This record gives sequence, structure tokens and C-alpha cells, in this order.
Amino acid sequence: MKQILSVVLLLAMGWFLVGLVPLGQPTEPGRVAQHYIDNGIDENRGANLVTSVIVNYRGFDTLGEVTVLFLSVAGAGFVLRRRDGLVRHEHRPSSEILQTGARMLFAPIVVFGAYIFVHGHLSPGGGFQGGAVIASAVMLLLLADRSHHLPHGLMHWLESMAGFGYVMAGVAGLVVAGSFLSNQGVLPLGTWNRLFSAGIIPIIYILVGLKVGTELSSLLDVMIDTGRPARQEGGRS
Amino acid sequence: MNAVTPATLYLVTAILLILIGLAGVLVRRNILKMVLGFALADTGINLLIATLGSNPERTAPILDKPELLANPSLVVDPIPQALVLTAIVIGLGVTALMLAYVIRLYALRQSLDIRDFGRLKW
Amino acid sequence: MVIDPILLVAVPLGVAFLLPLFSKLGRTAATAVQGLTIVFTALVAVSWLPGLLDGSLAPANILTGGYDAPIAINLHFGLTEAVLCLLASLTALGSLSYLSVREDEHTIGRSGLLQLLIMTGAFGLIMTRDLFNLFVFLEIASIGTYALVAFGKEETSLEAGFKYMLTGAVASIFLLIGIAFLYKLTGTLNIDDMVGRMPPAATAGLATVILFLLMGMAIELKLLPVNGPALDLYDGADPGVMALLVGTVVNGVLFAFWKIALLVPGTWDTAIMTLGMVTFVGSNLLAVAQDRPRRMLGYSSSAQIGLLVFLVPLVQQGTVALAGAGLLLINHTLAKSGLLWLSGKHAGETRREWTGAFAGSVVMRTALIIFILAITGLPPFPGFWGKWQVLSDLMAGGYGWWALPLLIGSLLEFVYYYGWYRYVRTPATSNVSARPLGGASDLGGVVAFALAALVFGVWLMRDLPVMGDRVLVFLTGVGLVLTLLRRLPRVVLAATATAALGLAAWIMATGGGFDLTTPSGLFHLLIIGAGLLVSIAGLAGSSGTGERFHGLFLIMIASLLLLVSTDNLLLFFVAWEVMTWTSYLVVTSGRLGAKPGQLYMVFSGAAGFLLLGGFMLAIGAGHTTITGLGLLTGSTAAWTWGLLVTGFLGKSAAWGLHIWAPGAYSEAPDLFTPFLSGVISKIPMFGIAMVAFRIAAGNLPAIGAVDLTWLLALIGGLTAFGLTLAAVFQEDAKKLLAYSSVGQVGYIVVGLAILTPLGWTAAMFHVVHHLLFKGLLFLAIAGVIMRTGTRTMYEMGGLIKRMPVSFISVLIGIIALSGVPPLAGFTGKWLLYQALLAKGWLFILVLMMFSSVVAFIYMFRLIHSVFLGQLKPRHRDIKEAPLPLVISEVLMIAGVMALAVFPQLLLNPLNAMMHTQFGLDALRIDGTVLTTMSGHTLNATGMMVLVLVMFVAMFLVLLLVSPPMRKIRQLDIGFAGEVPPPAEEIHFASRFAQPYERAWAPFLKPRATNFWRSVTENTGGVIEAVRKIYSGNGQTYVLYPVLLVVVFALLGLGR
Amino acid sequence: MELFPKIGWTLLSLFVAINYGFLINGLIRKVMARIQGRFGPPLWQPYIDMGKLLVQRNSIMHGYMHWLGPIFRSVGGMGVYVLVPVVIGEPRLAGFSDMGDLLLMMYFMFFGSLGMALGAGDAGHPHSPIGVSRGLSQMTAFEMPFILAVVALAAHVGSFDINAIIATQQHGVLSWNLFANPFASAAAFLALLGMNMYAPFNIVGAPTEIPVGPATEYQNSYLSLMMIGRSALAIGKMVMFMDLFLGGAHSIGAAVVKILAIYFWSVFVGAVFPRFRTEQSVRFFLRWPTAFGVAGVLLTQWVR
Repeated sequence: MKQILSVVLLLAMGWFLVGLVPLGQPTEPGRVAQHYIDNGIDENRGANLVTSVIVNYRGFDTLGEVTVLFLSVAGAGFVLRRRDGLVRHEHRPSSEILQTGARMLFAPIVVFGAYIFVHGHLSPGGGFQGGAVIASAVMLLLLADRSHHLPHGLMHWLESMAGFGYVMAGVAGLVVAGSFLSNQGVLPLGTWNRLFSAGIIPIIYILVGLKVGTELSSLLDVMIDTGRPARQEGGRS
Repeated sequence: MNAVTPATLYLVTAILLILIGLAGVLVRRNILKMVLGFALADTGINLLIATLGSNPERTAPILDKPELLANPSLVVDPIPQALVLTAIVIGLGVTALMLAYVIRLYALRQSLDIRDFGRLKW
Repeated sequence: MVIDPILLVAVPLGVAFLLPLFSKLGRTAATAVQGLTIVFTALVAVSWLPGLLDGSLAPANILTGGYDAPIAINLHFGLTEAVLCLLASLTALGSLSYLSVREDEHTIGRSGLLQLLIMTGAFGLIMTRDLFNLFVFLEIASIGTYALVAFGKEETSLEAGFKYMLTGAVASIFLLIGIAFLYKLTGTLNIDDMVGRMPPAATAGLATVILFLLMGMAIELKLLPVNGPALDLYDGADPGVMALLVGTVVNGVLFAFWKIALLVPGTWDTAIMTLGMVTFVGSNLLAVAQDRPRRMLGYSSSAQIGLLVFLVPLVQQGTVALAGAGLLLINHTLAKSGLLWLSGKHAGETRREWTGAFAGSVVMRTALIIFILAITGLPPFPGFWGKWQVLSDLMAGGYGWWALPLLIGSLLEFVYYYGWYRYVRTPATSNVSARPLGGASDLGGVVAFALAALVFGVWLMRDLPVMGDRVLVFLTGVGLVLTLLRRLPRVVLAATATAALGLAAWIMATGGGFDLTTPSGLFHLLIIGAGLLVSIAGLAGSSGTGERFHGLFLIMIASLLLLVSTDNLLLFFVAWEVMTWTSYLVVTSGRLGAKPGQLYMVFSGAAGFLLLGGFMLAIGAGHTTITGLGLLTGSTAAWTWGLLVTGFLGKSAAWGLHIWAPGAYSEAPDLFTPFLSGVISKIPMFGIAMVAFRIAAGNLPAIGAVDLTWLLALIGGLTAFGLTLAAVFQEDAKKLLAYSSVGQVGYIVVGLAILTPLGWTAAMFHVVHHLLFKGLLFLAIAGVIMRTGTRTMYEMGGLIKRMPVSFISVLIGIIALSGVPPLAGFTGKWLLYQALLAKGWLFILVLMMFSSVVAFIYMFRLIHSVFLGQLKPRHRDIKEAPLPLVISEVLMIAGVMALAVFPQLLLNPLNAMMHTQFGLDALRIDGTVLTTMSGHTLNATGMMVLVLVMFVAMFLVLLLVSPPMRKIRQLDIGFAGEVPPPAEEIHFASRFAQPYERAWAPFLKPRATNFWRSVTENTGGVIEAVRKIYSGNGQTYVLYPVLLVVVFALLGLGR
Repeated sequence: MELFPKIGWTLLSLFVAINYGFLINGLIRKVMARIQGRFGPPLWQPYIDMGKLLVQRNSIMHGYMHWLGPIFRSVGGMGVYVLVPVVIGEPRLAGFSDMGDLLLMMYFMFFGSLGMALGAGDAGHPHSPIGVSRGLSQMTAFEMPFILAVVALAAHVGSFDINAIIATQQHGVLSWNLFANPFASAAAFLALLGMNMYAPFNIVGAPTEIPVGPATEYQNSYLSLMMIGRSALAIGKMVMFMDLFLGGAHSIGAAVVKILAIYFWSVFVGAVFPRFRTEQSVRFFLRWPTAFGVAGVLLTQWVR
């Protein structure tokens, strides 16, 4: 009964949503978007306008986004703080080939991730994408060998410092240019389409990349950890 | 609107994804599947936002070629893409937290049925 | 010096990222860093406040990324933001102190981070002006919430948290749909920019977009049908966490809604207001049925949010001042956080388990009642001023009808909050735990918030003229001190109170405050005089029943003095409400006063809201003074009059509204009851005379053929008759006097309703006289109760032999009450009957005369059952009442006698008063002869002389003719020739009026009680049915938002 | 009139009234005995009783209220009498009726009963409060029709002044309120039955149940004082009824006759009815007599 009602209501809602389709047809970019397109290069020198938007114009959003990620990992850790009540499965270790292959692939994937976030202001991709790639390497490692212990101390340090660095970068803008996260005058903007360009944007994106990589890895670790027998607690998981 | 434009196709798909996701949330009793429903709906939302910034006649907003630099109006609006990124991350965060909850809820009641988690009411 | 508000976000964020490292240094270090960060954010807000308040600082527009809006995200920091951020910081600080002692091994080092980020999320929500950024911060706050609510018991918190997440995720989807399309439509994300770029309201699809946005916010705001998970959260999560949320996320979301509402076309206003108001009334209604205090607080929060949501469109269109809504919000934050912290200090899950909570702690008890008073919108707390402002603005803005549900909802708050408090005040029985949890170290937030509510509320009064009145300030100040020091010996309290009142009396006397020719002067004298008598009696320190109400008593007297002297509607109402809550608290301080106290408070609350309604009508018509009421005309005049009079009648317990009175009177502390009966019950009479009847009777249209004043007189008559009849059948001495008191008030009502100088003279005369004799009766009975330890009359008897002064007091009291000459009761009745006859209201005259005859039964009953008949063996060694009581009684007897012999002492000033009020004299007074204007005379003094002469003569005759007398033992009685039964005491006292009861049986059904019971039962049934919508099933909770969207869309709202 | 002559005349009038009361009392006992087929006591039996009581040497006291009771009773009785004007236009027989009006009289009637009840209560005999309980119940009941009647008359003249009420009845017998407002009169005369407490309304003293009720513990000089009070009260009441309904009296002779007539109305009724139970009595008064009273008030209003 409730299911039928649910479906009917959803269909009704869908009908109203479909009514919005005409609004979604392509249009010329709005005033703000046009400003980015026209002046983005002048103002930030980053070839990738999306990156400029993410890190500079809407950098405050991105700081929030990083916070969300940080928060959800911390939150998941908080929710999963107890171990009781779960059936623990002893997993059959995966095959030697898989383990070796995973270890072999780990470094190239991490490097690839780093490449993506370092070039975030030039090409598609950026801190989040790069971080996600790095986390996928960690995931591979953990899937191949569940008992693998990640270097928690280093990860926490990286996580904290990357986040703190992001805030500091913002404060630097505040100090130098009078505006939080400002890209003006903190670092030279450099030349368009060069690696060392776009001022503080690549620095922030690198920090974001590190942050996202470690956060997602921590998240995986927390989740997988619940299936493992309890071990010595060391600060936040 | 005679011809079905790509945007219409994307939008309808997005709406369908949202509806299917929500249907999963509303109809499935397994909380894990409900979480998956939300993930699906999130995808629909992301597609929707991305579509709102898309234009088949333009290219990506990366001005890495001189001709683009010279004529920036060949690229699409970069904002929805930035928003989608944020939306994805937020969706991820929420999903992760939901999954963490599912783990603990299962530990608590040894069940994944949403109806077993209705002790607080009225 | 001001600090850049961007640091409100940057600093806690930076600290939060580092906090995992700090927590490696140890728990204290992490907590200290967290605390310092919150203090810093509070300082940021504080640094802006003075400048923003006096306008010397302009609100800040904070840029990020180096560009102004709409190119980059900007933040705005004005007064509203500063206040909200300060509240958030303070709540976070309080919650830190609260939660840090509740950490367990698993949460240490983890929850602090979440708390900090929740606060930061709220800051962002409050300050940002970018729509999408708002969404991001909303998610930060929400995700923080989802995680932190898992604090504490997993059993309940996880379940609640998960359901909360489910609806939260739906909200995110709705919001994103809305935001994305709005961006598409306007090409910008900055809210202020967007406002100017909104497409015309008729644009196809715009309504749907707005709808999704609004519904997303409705879920986040926890409005009525979609607030299920939030309720579960209040129920299941740790109260400390909820307190944090109230101060941070809830306010943040509310302000976010404010910003989003800027985008919403005006066509949506009614829909938003309706949704808000439905939430306010509905949630309050459902809260009434809640047996679990914490869940009840959840309903209450929903309701308060609903009220604020209701106000958002009104404030934005300029109808309601922002200050009004702001005060409500501040009030809610302070009170609700405080209540939540306190609710976590007690292990009770249900109200019953809260019985006797915090009995050992003055601090927690005081804080609890401060929060309850604040949240129910009583003065001097900020919520009161907010509500007044909002209501005035609604009236002035032509939204008067919305005041009705607002007042109803507010009354419902009274019902459940004082229902909860009733259990707190009920003394704990052995098997219920009354222990507070968590020691005293986590009380910082509670104390600070209670003080903040009080100080801020009083600060808001700084411009009111009342602050210049030294008597009021002095009495209130002493009262506050005594309230806090109520653990001192009672004699000290009573002596201080007496001294303070004496000083106040002296100041007022020298300042001409007791001018009996004005109503205020007369009432001043009554209030101070009765106060002094009660305080003096209170020096009898050994009583087991008198409680430590002296502090509250002084505050109450201050409020009463203000009430009778102000011409300002606001001040009148302030004084009225202060009187209400102080007297409520004193009533509940009686040993079994908790339950009747609740009923008293609910009815008083209703009366207060009726008055408020009446005042609001007047204010809506542009009159803010009591004098101004006289200018009202037409239906406004009638409605105002009706509301005011109904309110006053409710407070005076007129028939039908009287069911609270017997309990409240009888369970109030014995020494307070005289004041309650003598003064508090007269205040509504003052109100009817001096406030309601400012509206010229000529301006009152009749209902059909019925004159409104006649209707009032009829109610007065029914009160007099009905309650007198009820008094006849009481077994409890105080209850008997309680019914009698209320019945006597009926005479005053009738006198006032006659609306002639003579009628008013009769009423005012009775006001004074009733105070004297009923005070005398209650005090004498208090002494008897003190000595015998019982209130049941048939358990006494023969006490005339042990307590002669008390007997004489009661004797004088009942003769005065009965109207038998030569005491002044007759003068009073004579005046009233003459006035009624002159007016021509014959049947009311008959009713009054008949009631006064029926009263004989209970009067004789009282004096006989207690003092006459046979003495109980266990009372053989009983002593006379304590000296302070006897002194008070003698003073009152002197008053009664003075009024009997020289009624002109009072009638002369009353005559002058009537001359000012009506321009006519009531009486001609030549020496001792009173003559009415229609030529009827009464010679009270002569009558007294006549009776005395005859009495003395017969006394001498009896002395002469009777042989020497022999005093004999109690059981040595004659049996008229019958065989004497074995010697045993027989005291004919139980069910004294049984034959009378049989004769009246068909009329004695407790109709009023049954009526109110059926009202509560029916309401209860509805509530039970409605609250089933919160089925507890997470899926159902998700369904409601979808349902709401579809319904709203189908209704075509906003199109 | 000067104060002292007035006091003298009032005392004289009071003395006569009390004696008249005694004689009527004796007459009633005689009449009742004859109705019941007995010979009955002599007419002057009340004087014999009084003398006997006064010479009784045994005198006891239960407490000061007990002692004061008879004083209240006698003052109450005499007070009522001195407050009514007996003969129209004769100030020497008007007593102190200038001090107040009908209201004063009505309330003063309670004075004696109240004191009596208190005194009896102090004695501690359980029969007395039982009697008082019955008496109070019945009193409140018969007051209803009586009040209605009084209000009807008062409203007719717009005053509670007894002289004003008399004045309207000076236009021949038909102008007497007995005929001018028969409903009010019916109510009042039915109430009078209760006031006089003859059967069926003799529930207070009910000899076989609670021997003489409140008066149980009184004897000797107390009782004699009470007899005086009762006698004065009875005459006072009859005078009041006479003034209210029978047009007052122009001469002492007329007053004597009218008083006797009014008194014997309740005696004759009492002779033929058995005693009511208390609640029956209360219900009785609250039915027809009250209805008559309401009709009386309505009639007045209609006439006006």
C-alpha cells in the first residue's frame, strides 16, 4: 500500500520535474560565467577555468568541500567508534599474484594521481580527481591484502597539515590582498599554460589532492577496519 | 520543441535517475539498498547540474589553446562543472556516513530492515 | 577594535584540521584548544556588537578570492549575523563544558572536532550570501550533525540519526534541484544579485523550482509533517548535542531560510506563513500529549521554528519588526539550550520519572524555571518582548487574525511546559530517582544562559518608565535576592520581607501613594497592607506548611503595585504576567501544590492571552494606553471588552472557569492563601473596573436583546451562587474557603457590572471588606492547620477551648461574611442590593440574596466543625496559633470592626472616587447616615449601637437572673430522658449538609469540571490520532517531503 | 422623636409584643390539643413554664459561646421587632425602623439563629448540629420564595423601604399586596410555613428524632431568655408580613387581629400535615413556592 502510494507520488513529482525540462535547454553563459570566460585568464592565469572557479572564485566553496570530506571521514570514524555487535569474518588471503600486482601498481597509480592534481590548473582534473586516484591505489592495496596496515601517523599528519595549509593559504590571501583565499599578490601569477603559473592555485590544489587522497584512504581504512578484529587504538582512525 | 535535443535527453535521464533512486529509498526495506538509492539519485542530480551547463556547440572551459584564448566564447559555462564537483564530494561524504551508520545499525539489531529501526516514534 | 569576521570560519576550520594532532597531546589540550577557539569566535562577534548596535559600524561585506560578488563568494556580517554568531559560539561553549564531562573512551578526541565543525558550518550558513555556498555550509552543518548525534547511547541515537540522514539527503536533492535551476534562470549564484535577476513570477516552471527549494528548506527547518526524524533525534540523541544544534545549526538554517526567502516571490507568503503557523500550533498541540520531556522539547523546538518561519515573510515585507522575531529567536536559543542541558542532568525518561527532579539544587531548580518562564514567553524574559512586538506589528499590519493561532499555540506551550514542571515540583517518592547526572562542573552553560535570559530581558526594559520607580525596583531587587537565598531560615526571610514592605509602605505613604480616592491608591493600600500582614504572619517560623516564598512574594507585590498604577497597556500586561508566574510559583511551593499549580497556570495563561488579545485589538486600533481604550468604538470595542472581561473573569475563576481555584487556593502555602484570596483575586476586578470598563458601556453593542453588562452580572451571579453552593459540600477547610472566596468575587463582579456609582461603591467596598474578613478566616484556619496538622474539618472540633483567639477571628470573619448586621458585611450587601434594585435587575438581585443565604450553611459548618462540638482527645494539649499569626488576626479584626462601625471611613473616599469616575456621587453621607441617591438610608453606626446596647442589656439580664454557674466536662450532656449512651465523642461534622446535598442532587453535577475534562479528552484523542503520523518508520518520514511537494504543486501554490 | 421617649415607647411596645407572643403560644398549644382531641394546657402555660425555668437552681455552662447563645437569640428576636413599624403613622410604635429597611430586617432575623446555633454547638451535644444542619438547609430553601416575594414587592415600589410598601396598600383591601400580587403573596406565605417551623417543617426540633435539636442543652434562665427572644421574633415577623402583604395596621386592634390571623395560617397547616424529611422540605420550597415567587417578580415587572 505504502509502496504504491510512494510510486504514485514519485511519478507525480516526476511529472512536475519534467515540466522543468524546457528550462534546462542550452543558453548563453550568464553574466558571471561570461566574466570568468572573458577575464579568467587575466585574473588567474590558469588555463583550466573550472580550476580557477573552484580554487579561486569559489574557493570558499572548495574549502567547505574539503571540510565536508574531512567531516564525513571523521564522522564515519565517530559513528564506527565501537566494534561490538559485529560478526568478524576471517578472510581468505588473496592470491600471491594479486598481492604482488597490487603492490607493483600502487606506486604508478599514486604518481598518476599526483600528476593529475599538480596539473589541475592546466588540464582536466585537479585535487579531487587526483586525490581520488591516489585513494584508489590505497583501495587496491587494501583489497589485495586486508591486513595491510597503513601508516596512520603519516596519514594523519598529512591530512591535518594539508587542511591547515589550505586555511593558511587563504589567510595569506587575507593578509596580502585583504581577501580570504585571494590569489592576488600571494605568489606571482606567472605565465599562462605553464606548470608554475596561476599563483597560489596549484599550491592549494596540491594540498587538496593530498587531503582528498589521505581522507579517502582513511575512509576506506575505517570501513574495512570494522571488519577486522579490534587492534590497538591510535588516535583517530 | 520538435526535435529531442541532447539536453532534453540528459535531463529526462537525470530525472529518471532521481526518481529511480528515490523509489529505491521509498520502496526497498533494506537500508543498504536505500543508501544505494540515494547514491543513484545523487548521480541524477549531478547529471542534471552538468546538463544545465552543457552546450553541444561549445567545448570544455579549458583555455589551453591559443585559439580558445583568442575567442573564449567557444567554451561553456564553467560554473556548473565546479558545482558538480562539489555536489559529488558532498554526496560521497553523505553516502560514506550513511554506510558507516548501516554498519553500526546492523551491529545493533542484526538486521537491515528499516522497519526494525522505528522504536522512537510519536 | 573589530576582528575580521572571515576568521569566524577560517580559525575554527584551521583548528579543526589540526585538532587530531592536538588530541595526540592529550584530552585536556584538545579541549582547551577547542574552548579557546570558541572563545575567540565569541570575541569576534562581541567586538562588532556595540558598533553595529549604535550604528557606528556599517555591516561588513567580506570578499573571498579577491573579488566582489557576484564574481566570487561574499559574506555579510551585520547585526543579525553578529547576534546569531555570538549565540552559536556561546551555545558551543556551553555544550563543550557539558559534553566534555560526558565523553567516554570512544568519543574522546573525536567529538570535539565535530562540535567545532558544526559551529563553523553554522557561521558559514549565517554569513554567506552565495546560494551554493549556503548549500555547502548547510551540508557541513548537517554532516557534522549526522555524525555527532551518534554521541551517547547507540541504542536510540543511531536509529534517530539514520532517519535524520534519510530526510536530510532528500532535502539535499530538493535543494540542489532548486539551486541548479535558479542558477540557470538567473546566471548568478549570489543571493542579492539573484534577487534582482529573478524572472517574472509567471515564468513557466519557476514555481516548481521555488517549491523544491522551499521544501528542501522545510525539511531542514523541521516543519510540521516532515519533522519526525528531528523529534526522534531529540528523543534519542544526547541532550547536550541537541543543545549545540539549537544554538548553531537550527538558527543557521533559519537564517539561511531567511536568505532563500528573499528569492521567493511574494505570492508564496501566505503559503509560507500558513506552513509556519500550522507547525507552531500543530507541534505545540502534539507536544501536549508527550510524556517524554526530551521529545516534548523537540516538538517545542519545531513549534518555535514554525513561528519564526511564519514571521520571515512578514519581516521581509516590513510588517513585523526584525527585532520582534530576533528576540523570539534569542529567547528560544537561550531557553531551549538551557532546558536541553538540564534535561540531560536527570535520568528520567518520562515525566513521571522526573518527579522531584533537582530537589536538592537551588541552582538547577531556579535555572529550570527561568528557562520555562522564558520559553513560555513571560516577562521579563526576551521572548515576552518579542511576542509583544510581533503581535503589535501583526495587528498594525492588518494581519490581526494570525494573532489568534499564535496565542492558541502559546497557550498550548503553557499546558505542556507547566505540565512537565508539575512533575518536577511534585515531591519525589522513594522509588523514583531524583539524582542529577554529571555533577556540577557542566552547569556553566545552564547558569550562564539563565543569567543571560534574565539580564537581557531586564536590559530590554531599560527604557520603560518602571525602572525609575524606586519602590518597584527596591522590592524586586530584595525579592530576587531572597529568592536566591531561599535556604536561609524562614524567620530571617519573613523579617526581611516585612522590613522591605514596611519601608516600601513608608516611602509610598510619604509620597502620597495611598490616596484612597483613586483606585490605584486604594489598591496600593490593600496590596501593601495585605502583604505586610502576610509577612508578619510569616514570622511564625515553626509552620510545617508555609514555604519559602518571601522573595517571590516581594516581586509579586512589586508587580501588583505596578499593575494598579500604570496607564500603559504594555506595562499593565507585564505586571499581570509577572503576577501570574510569581503567584504560580508560590502556589506550587505548597506541599501538594504542583498539580493544582499547573491548572492554575494554564488558566492564568489563558486569561493572560485573552487580555493580550484584547490589548492587541486596541493597539491595532492605535491605542496603547488604558485611557485610550475609552476611544474604541463599534465592534472593536465589543471584542476588546469581551476578551478583556473574559480574561479577567478567567483569572478570577468565574463560574465555568473556576475549576482551578479550589485546588490552587487550598494547596497554596497556608500563609499565602489569604493573599491569594484577598488581593490576587481582586486584581481582575480592578481590571474589569479600570481597564475593561474604560470602554464606555455606551459603545458596547448588545448581543441580540441581551445587554453585555447584564450578561456579565449574570456570570457574576452564577459565580456567587454556584461556588457558594459548592462550598457547602466541602470537607476541607481551605477548599471551603476557596470556593467561598471565588463566590464572593461574584458579588464584586455583579457590583461592577451594574455600572452605576452605587454599584461600584458596593463592589469596591466589598473588595476591601472581603480582603479583611477572608484574610482573617484564611489566617485563622492556617493557624488551626498548623496546630492540628489537618485540613479536614471533621478531624477537628471543639477547638474553641484551645484556640479562643482563632475562634473569635473565625466568628468575626463569618459574621462579616454572612452580612448579618451589625458588621460591615451587611453594609456591603445593602449597597449592592440597593444598586441592583435601582438598576432593575431583579432576578440577579434574587440570585445574590439567595446565594448569601446559602452561604450560611458553609459558614456555620466551618465554625462548628472546627471549633464547636466535642474536642478530640488528641487535640487536648493543642496550643493557640503562634503569636505572629495572632497579631495579624487581631489587626484584621480591628479592620473589620472599624469598617463595621464607621463604614463612612471607606465610603467617603469611595464616594470621591465615584465622583471622578462617573461624575456622580454614589451616596450622601451625613454623619453616620448613608443615603442612596434614590433616598434610601442606612445607619450603620446607629445599628451597631442599637445591637450593642441590646446585647449588653441582655448580658446583664442573664447575669442577674441566672443562678451561679457550674462549668462541666465535655461529655456531661443531657439526653432528654433517654438512656445516655456510653461516653464517647460524637462530633456531627462529616457530610454536614447531606440532606441539602440530596435535595440539590440534580443541580450538583460537576458540569464545569466535566466540560473541561471532555475538552481535554477530546483534544487528547485528536492528538493521539494525529501524532501517529510520526510512525517511527524512516521510509514514511522520507515519504512526507515527497507528499508535501506533490500536494503543494497540485495546489498550485505561488503561481 | 426624641431619643429617650422613643426608647421608652419601644420598650413598652416590646413588652407588650412579648406578652402577646406568649399568649399566642399558649393559644396555639390549646388549639393544637383540641385538634388532636386533648384538653390541652391553659392559655397562660408559657408563663408557668417561664416561671419554672427562672427558679431552677441548677445551672451549667459548657463554654462561653454556650453562655452567649441565648443572648444572641434574644437580641436577635427583639431586634427584629424594634426594626418594624407596627401601626401606620404611629411613631411611638415604629421602634427604630428608621435605621434601615426591609433588608436590615431580613438579615437581622439570622442574627439570633446564628448565635443560637453557635451556642448550641459549643455544648457539644450531637443533636444540636444535626438540628442546625436541618434548620440551615430548610432556611436556605424557604428563603428562595421569600426573597422572590420581597423583591417583587420592593421592585413594585422601587424601594426596600417598608413604609413605602405599606403606602401602596392604602387604597382599600384589594390594594393589599395579598391581592395586588397574589403570586408573591403565595410564595411568601408558603415560605412563612417554613419560617415558623410548624409541621410539616418542624424538622429542626423534631421531638422524636433529635429532641428539640439545638436547644437540647439549654434550660433554666437560658431557655427563658430564648423564649423571650423567640416570642419577640415571632411577633416581629408577623408584623413584617402584615406590613408587607396585609396593608399594615391603622390601629393596635387591627394589628393584633392581623398578627393572629397570619400566625394561625401556619398553625392550621401544621395541624394537618406530618413532618417532612429535610430534603423533601428543601425540594418543596424550591418547587411551587419558588415558581410562585418567580411569577410574582414577573408580574411586578409586567405591571411596571
